[in-house]
Amino acid sequence: MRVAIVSRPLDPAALIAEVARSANGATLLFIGTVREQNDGRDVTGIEYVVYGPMADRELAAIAAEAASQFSTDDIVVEHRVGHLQLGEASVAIAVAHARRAAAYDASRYVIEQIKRRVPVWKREEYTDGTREWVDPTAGALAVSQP
Amino acid sequence: MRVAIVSRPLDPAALIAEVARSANGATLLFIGTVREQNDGRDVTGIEYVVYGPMADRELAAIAAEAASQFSTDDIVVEHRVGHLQLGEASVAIAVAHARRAAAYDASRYVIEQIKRRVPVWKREEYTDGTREWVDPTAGALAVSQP
Amino acid sequence: MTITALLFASYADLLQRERVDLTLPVGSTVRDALAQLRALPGGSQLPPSPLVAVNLEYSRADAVLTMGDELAVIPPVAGG
Amino acid sequence: MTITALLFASYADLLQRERVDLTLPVGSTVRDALAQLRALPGGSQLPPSPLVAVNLEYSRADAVLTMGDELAVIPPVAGG
Repeated sequence: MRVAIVSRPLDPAALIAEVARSANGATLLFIGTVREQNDGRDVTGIEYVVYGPMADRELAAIAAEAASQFSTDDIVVEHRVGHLQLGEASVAIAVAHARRAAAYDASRYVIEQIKRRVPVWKREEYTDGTREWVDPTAGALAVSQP
Repeated sequence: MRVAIVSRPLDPAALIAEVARSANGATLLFIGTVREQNDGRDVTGIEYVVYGPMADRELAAIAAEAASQFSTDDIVVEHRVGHLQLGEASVAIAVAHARRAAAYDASRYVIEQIKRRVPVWKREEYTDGTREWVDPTAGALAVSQP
Repeated sequence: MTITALLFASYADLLQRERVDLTLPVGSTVRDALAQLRALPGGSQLPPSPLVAVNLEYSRADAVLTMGDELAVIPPVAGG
Repeated sequence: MTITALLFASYADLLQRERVDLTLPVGSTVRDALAQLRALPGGSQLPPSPLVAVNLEYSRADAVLTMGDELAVIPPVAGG
């Protein structure tokens, strides 16, 4: 089990290798990448900022929860911060498990909890030169209104 | 969208690159690997055999179903056949999607359908020198008996 | 008419072959072809209703075969 | 007593700073500290009940602060 906040490009193949053990039958790698569109606006890049010490702590807690709930220690999570271009990976989660169902569930748990709890923020940059902090709760409210 | 039955080692990083598009926010890679234990017996390797033309056809059908149900063409599946050592990858499924929920669902759909429909068989080799064809339905029956 | 039966994995082991050409009356079904396979050495150990495919598609036992068809007798699959 | 308040992302933009040292009476709560932040230039635009963490742990508004605490005011997170 290992988690890290990093400011270099993520290396998915290295994460896969890190969770590989011959007791495992299934490996799942999730990669979150910068999309060219969000809420209908054209994105050119994203700046990620982080509350580092707390993000480390929350990431570690999330990985420990997943390890305990889904019975595997083979979990590695890296979240990248700083300036990312279109298509670059912001988060990578590698999980390996004896069984595939648990691998999927553990991977999903980790990303959903990251989205909810880890103090990372992103400022999107748009083709028109403007930039804006992303507020997922504002989006959720907007969607729930008629 | 691409599927293939191959007899060389799988290259997960290449599959990830193949589904990458900047419209996608989530990439999911599933890797099935040879486990050291199955039903309590120590496995040393697995021989995969395939009904090639039909496996190609079923794999393509499964990928097309997933593409249609989950609205993404960014699906690549490779299944390896021949002799595999412990820890080697037998199947790799890369799916990318604008949204992570659909990426997880599509990935899961593909592996579950592969397990159900693709005419591939495996003969496990055990530490005691014996080898045996794996029959998942026999296992299921055994489990369902008291 | 002649059709080709393909055997895989444990079924190929039972009959000690991976391919058998079968000669059947016109109008024969998958079930008829399976009965011929069962009459071969080792064939009696095939299960009562194995999974089959005709020309690469999963098929029912009452499907009618045509000259030149490829009938695959499919053990429980174990891919992935 | 003195505590340190940290501001991030849009909240740092509102107050034009990422860190403020606050002087508070002993026994003050997170809510009291937030009231002081709201009195600063730009602070009135902070939401009524922002998420907060004290010493790296999510915390409630009625939590009592201690000398030297690090209070982080946390905008809606958007990682992943």
